[in-house]
Amino acid sequence: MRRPSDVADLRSLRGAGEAEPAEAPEGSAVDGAWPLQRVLRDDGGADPAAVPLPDGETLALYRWMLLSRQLDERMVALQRQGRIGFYIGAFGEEATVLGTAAAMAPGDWIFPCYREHAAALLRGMPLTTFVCDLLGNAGDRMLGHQMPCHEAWRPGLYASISSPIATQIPHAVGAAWAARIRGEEMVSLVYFGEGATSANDFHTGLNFAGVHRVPTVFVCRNNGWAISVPRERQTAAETIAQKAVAYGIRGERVDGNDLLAVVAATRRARARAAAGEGPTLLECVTFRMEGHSTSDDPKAYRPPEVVEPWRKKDPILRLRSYLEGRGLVGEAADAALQADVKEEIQKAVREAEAFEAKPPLETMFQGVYAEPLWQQREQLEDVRAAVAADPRVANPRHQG
Amino acid sequence: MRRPSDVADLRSLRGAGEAEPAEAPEGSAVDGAWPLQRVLRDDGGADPAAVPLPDGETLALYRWMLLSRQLDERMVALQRQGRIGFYIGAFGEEATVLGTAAAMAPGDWIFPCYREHAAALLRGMPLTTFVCDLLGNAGDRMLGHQMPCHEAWRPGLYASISSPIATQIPHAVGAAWAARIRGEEMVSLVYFGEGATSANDFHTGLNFAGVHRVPTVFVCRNNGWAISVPRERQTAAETIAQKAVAYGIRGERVDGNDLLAVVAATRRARARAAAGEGPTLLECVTFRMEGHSTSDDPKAYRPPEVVEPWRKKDPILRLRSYLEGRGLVGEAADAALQADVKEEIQKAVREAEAFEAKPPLETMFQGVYAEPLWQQREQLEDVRAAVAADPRVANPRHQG
Amino acid sequence: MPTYNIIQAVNDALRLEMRRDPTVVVLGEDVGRFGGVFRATTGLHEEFGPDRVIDTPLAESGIIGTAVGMALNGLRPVPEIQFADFIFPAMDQIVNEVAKYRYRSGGQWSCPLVIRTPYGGGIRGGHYHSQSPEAHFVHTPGLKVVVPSTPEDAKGLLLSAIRDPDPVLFFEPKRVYRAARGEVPEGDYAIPLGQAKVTRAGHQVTLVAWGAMWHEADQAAREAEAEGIDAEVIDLRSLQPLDVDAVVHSVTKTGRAVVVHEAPRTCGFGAEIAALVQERCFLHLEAPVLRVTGYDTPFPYTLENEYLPRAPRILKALRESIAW
Amino acid sequence: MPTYNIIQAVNDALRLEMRRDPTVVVLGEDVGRFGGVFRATTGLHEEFGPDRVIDTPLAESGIIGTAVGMALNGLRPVPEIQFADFIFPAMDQIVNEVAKYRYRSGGQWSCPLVIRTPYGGGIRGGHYHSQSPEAHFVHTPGLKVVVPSTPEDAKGLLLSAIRDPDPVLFFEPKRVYRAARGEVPEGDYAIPLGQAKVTRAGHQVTLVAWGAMWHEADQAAREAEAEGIDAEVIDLRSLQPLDVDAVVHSVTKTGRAVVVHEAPRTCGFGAEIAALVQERCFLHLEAPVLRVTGYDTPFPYTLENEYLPRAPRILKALRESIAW
Ligand SMILES: Cc1ncc(C[n+]2csc(CCOP(=O)(O)OP(=O)(O)O)c2C)c(N)n1
Ligand SMILES: Cc1ncc(C[n+]2csc(CCOP(=O)(O)OP(=O)(O)O)c2C)c(N)n1
Ligand SMILES: [Mg+2]
Ligand SMILES: [Mg+2]
Repeated sequence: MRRPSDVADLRSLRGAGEAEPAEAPEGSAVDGAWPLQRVLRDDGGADPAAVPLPDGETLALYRWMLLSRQLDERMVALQRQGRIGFYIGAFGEEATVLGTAAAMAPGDWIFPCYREHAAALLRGMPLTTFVCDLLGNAGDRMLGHQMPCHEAWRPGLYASISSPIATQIPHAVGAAWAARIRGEEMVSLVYFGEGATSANDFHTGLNFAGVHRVPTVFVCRNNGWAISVPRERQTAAETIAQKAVAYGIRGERVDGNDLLAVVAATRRARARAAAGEGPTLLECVTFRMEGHSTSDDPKAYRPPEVVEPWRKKDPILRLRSYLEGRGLVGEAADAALQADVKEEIQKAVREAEAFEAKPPLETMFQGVYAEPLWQQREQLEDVRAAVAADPRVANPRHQG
Repeated sequence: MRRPSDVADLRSLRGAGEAEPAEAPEGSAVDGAWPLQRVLRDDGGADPAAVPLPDGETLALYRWMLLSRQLDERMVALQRQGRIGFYIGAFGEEATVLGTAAAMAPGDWIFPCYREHAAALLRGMPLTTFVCDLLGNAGDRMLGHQMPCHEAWRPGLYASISSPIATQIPHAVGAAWAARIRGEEMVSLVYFGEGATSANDFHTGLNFAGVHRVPTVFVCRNNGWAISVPRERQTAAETIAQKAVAYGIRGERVDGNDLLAVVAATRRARARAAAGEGPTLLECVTFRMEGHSTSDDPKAYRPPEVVEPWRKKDPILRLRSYLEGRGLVGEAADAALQADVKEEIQKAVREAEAFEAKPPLETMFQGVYAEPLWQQREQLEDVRAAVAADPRVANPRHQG
Repeated sequence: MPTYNIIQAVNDALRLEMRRDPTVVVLGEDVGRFGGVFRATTGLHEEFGPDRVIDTPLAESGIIGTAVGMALNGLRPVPEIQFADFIFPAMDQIVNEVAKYRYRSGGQWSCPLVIRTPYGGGIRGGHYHSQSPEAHFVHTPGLKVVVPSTPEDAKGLLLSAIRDPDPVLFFEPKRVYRAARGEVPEGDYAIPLGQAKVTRAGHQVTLVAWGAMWHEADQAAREAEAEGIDAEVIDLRSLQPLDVDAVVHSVTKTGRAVVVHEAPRTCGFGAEIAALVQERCFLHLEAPVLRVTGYDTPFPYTLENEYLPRAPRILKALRESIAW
Repeated sequence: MPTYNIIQAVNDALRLEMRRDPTVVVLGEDVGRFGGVFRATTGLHEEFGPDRVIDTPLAESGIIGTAVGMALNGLRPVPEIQFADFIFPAMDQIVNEVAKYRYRSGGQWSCPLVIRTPYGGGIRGGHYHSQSPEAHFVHTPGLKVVVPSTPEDAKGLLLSAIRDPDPVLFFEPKRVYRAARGEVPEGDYAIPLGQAKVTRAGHQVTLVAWGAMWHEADQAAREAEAEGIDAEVIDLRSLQPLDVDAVVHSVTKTGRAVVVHEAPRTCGFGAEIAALVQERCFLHLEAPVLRVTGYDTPFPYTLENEYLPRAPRILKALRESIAW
């Protein structure tokens, strides 16, 4: 006995409602239920009513996207030159990362995955400090403890990155929950990939948030790949957004290469969360344009053809044509911006490489506990003695 | 741009289609999407076209349900008398347990939770052996290794029970997957409660099964409670069935106190799985009529009122009125069945209590590995010597 | 002074600290309206409400994972794991997140929380309601591990644990949850983490134990005395920080040591004690450090008395050590 | 005989056993079409197809949990955990299910599977691509734990592990994955689990190591020889079953022992070795058993050379042991 109201009832679990897709998205049985929300048309135009940002802010975010792209390119180059040990970037996902981060309030916490370096910079992490983290040198805010690209920046409420997939999701829930318990208005933002939706912590994080209506915006960067595993082998669900149904929360699907759509959808999700209407699972549909990281060679598992169609959807190109259409950037202005960004990055690399290559020996034992226990104290003496006795302890290639 | 086909598209993910509910179920926004399937009407009647079982089999299952109920009552009594250490029963969930188990093929594996003892007996585990397990005595097939109610019965393809919630779910997926890889037709059946749907292994089990279309029937005994936690605090999803959407698999919702509806729904799910159409999440809506186990006192957290409405929905009463309506049981026949079952249980208890109270000392080290390592061999000598030196090692209350 | 059992002492400590510090919250399965399956959080939900005494869904990884976020953002969560056997679904959050958060962020954040969990055998719990997993956590730098044996210690150590800047695993000996009764000071007092207690002075052999097994060690020492064996008994109370000086001081005096624990012998914390003692007291040892432990099997149901390292087996080891 | 590195030896063993035994299947993240992030399963997907070489979703608990079901139903799964650091989400399946399945079912079922995982530091992997969690599993009765150090052992031990009736954790030393090269017999051969290898005979001090650190121990022993210190080096190869006789036999002869491991010192497997040696060789010991290990911190990134117990620190310990 199906009642006419059923669809309407179900809609409350889905991202129907506001932004109707600007065009019919790729055929999918559930596009109607979880439409791919877009603002930027392919011709670079946009319905003014749907544009969430004044030109000034859009231009500023455009520069951030350029910085993100150039930074990724430069750091990959440094890694190839052996100047940094590892790098993982956001090639093609700039609109998803910056659009979501920019749509939150300054007091909102961000729980990154590992491709959201641009969000850390947006939150005020100095570029030089970021590069120091990549070098793990004496200027590294993490004291050389972690691998490159595992930055944390508390002043910007940008949490600490760990490699294990999805573990940050319940953290984001707990932090927002704590704020509510303490009577503060804070909505947490957490990033993860579509591969992470298979992990335990995705399940518990969203379930806890659903039951307790915790104000968190769950951003899934669906970039199609988990290292070598395509989305289809990650889940049989046609969309990530529909996974929200399992938790009785709202799921939405947005074009992750459309900065304006990402900003608009994130703002709505944040507003609902702040209003006590509960969390949102926001699927940003994008694509991983390069290898998983500098350790990866995608040629081994995916043909170039699958990447091609996405090149014309490049989020930077799409935003640029919008800005050009509005007469906000042209050849010259763009070149100037690019040069400016390039200089900023070069300067940061210069400054960062000026620090001592290694933090002092005692940092190895710093922060295991608030105060070192006897084990750390004795072991610091042990390693000091060992280094003194044999320089090879610190430098395997030392001769003599 | 919502297309008319959307609802139809989504239906493929839901249990719409076959059995329409015999009456409008409790108001729920998603009943239309995941209708509560029923066959037995409240007046005890049923649409002949929807009845899945010939009278003989129905009568046989009725007896199994009586046995399950009396066994639970008797074992709880033994526990109160201190004759067994612990017990956990299926009060009110008999139709769910027996209907699902009976609907599977003899070669199908069953992965129990901890309330499905009746399924083990249905699969040929001798009642005396079951009671020996409760006693943990020399007749215990588990060698006294596990707590009561953690039986395993390989001859009936009834897997081993562990206490950790939901861990059996991926096991069921792996077993059915292995059968397919080896070219055998086998559909696995796995039981868990609605509380288990919050656990990690529910998520990974269903996701793996969805991606690889593994032939498994996932039976959620939604009995409304996880010890003291009601369903509403377990998940914000209105139904358990809708969690199937997250895995791109089929979800169905059936009246778990309606034996005929449970059998019908399970058979359809099994048939789809065997036909390569993938797994089904089957939510059996029932109620935990008693405490969680003999260790629990529900008065501390739920008022009797919440239990009351379910008394008239007792699965045994409902099946009895159906059988009475068909003239298959009456006062006398029922009394005879009850007496017969009672005698069977008394006999089993007598036989079981005749075994030695403890398995021999060496069983403590048996089965840690296929062959004991030196640790187990030395430690067996150690405990033998200890027992010889001081009887209190085996019996704390020993005097002298 | 009131006489409490360990459950009451834990409950008292939680109530006291929640009154004193509004940032303390309790979360876990059945801890709220029900007050916990062992009733350790009884009355807290009524007094502090659902915001601070939270019934969670059934997922240990979610309990610890959300507690981490709460700790990062200014709360002092005291999550409960219903049985220590069920801590493993949260192992990744504990080992890779809780333990490393301060270190990996270069000290920008810390993750102060106390994971309370009943552990150990002797209640006919079989494999899954009897385990003693403390060694896993002692082997994880960044975590502290506390195991009280008496009501007074339970309250004083729990208060210290909640106020500690580092994450603490707080293992409660459920075998003596009700059996261990004693006078407990009213109001606020803290027993510092990392101070072992010499519960019995002796000069012939040092007996090291913690939690439920301390009671067995104490019993064995009394029986040994009747045989003229003079054992010194040390209740470690905290395994990390470990009061190694107390152990070394005692063994330096006695020249003999026996360590007792319920967990399987191989790679248990007794191995660490033995390793440390032979490193630091080598010239004083008159006998090898002996271990009286659970055996290398899953925890058995019917034969749990035979499995547990109770007084009779400890007494036997004391004799062997002396006779060595 | 071909010269292989450890990755090639592992790949060779997997291919050989999959050809011999149709019930052997491989599953894990990126192990199929891609051949694994370290390429250890290269070519298997092409040869044996997607049914036997399975790319799974991103969930270690699901990888092990489904492997358990496969093992129960007649397959020999060889799941891969991409890095040992990521084994913790599967900890509950491993500790509470895999390890206990045979015991808890009274031997009705067993759960033979081999969990392959690259472990250890020295590749600039920081906290989460460097850990050595072997002690957790040695402390779990029901599991076997194998750690090869050379290509020849890697192949022979992996073949034994797959054929073993019990579940095995197979830790592969990724630091020497490619660096350790050597001749590997072609075709089928098995190295029994539980037999340590004396890789260098000596009479003054026994040096016990496994996996990547065996190479450092060997190096230290060579350097020690130049100083006139004659060390006997034992590569344990398997931690459970442990060849305790080989260790005891050696220490009974030398009277001195140094044990080396990467994992943090406290409660590491070195503690168990020290405890066993002092229990069994007490009267023969001329110095305490010394431990040269990773320090009690998360695995650091920049200072990993200082953190790892490499040859210079081992050499220092050998001198201390001799001088004791
Ligand atoms: C628990 C865990 N398992 C495995 C890995 C190895 N790993 C690192 S990234 C990755 C794929 C993640 O894919 P996705 O979540 O889609 O994020 P993306 O890299 O595409 O942004 C894997 C398997 C890990 N880091 N943690
Ligand atoms: C991992 C784990 N956590 C906690 C427990 C304690 N526990 C035993 S049963 C139970 C509730 C289970 O509820 P549900 O899944 O609905 O099954 P039901 O008992 O209602 O049949 C809990 C929390 C456990 N056994 N395992
Ligand atoms: Mg991805
Ligand atoms: Mg339930």
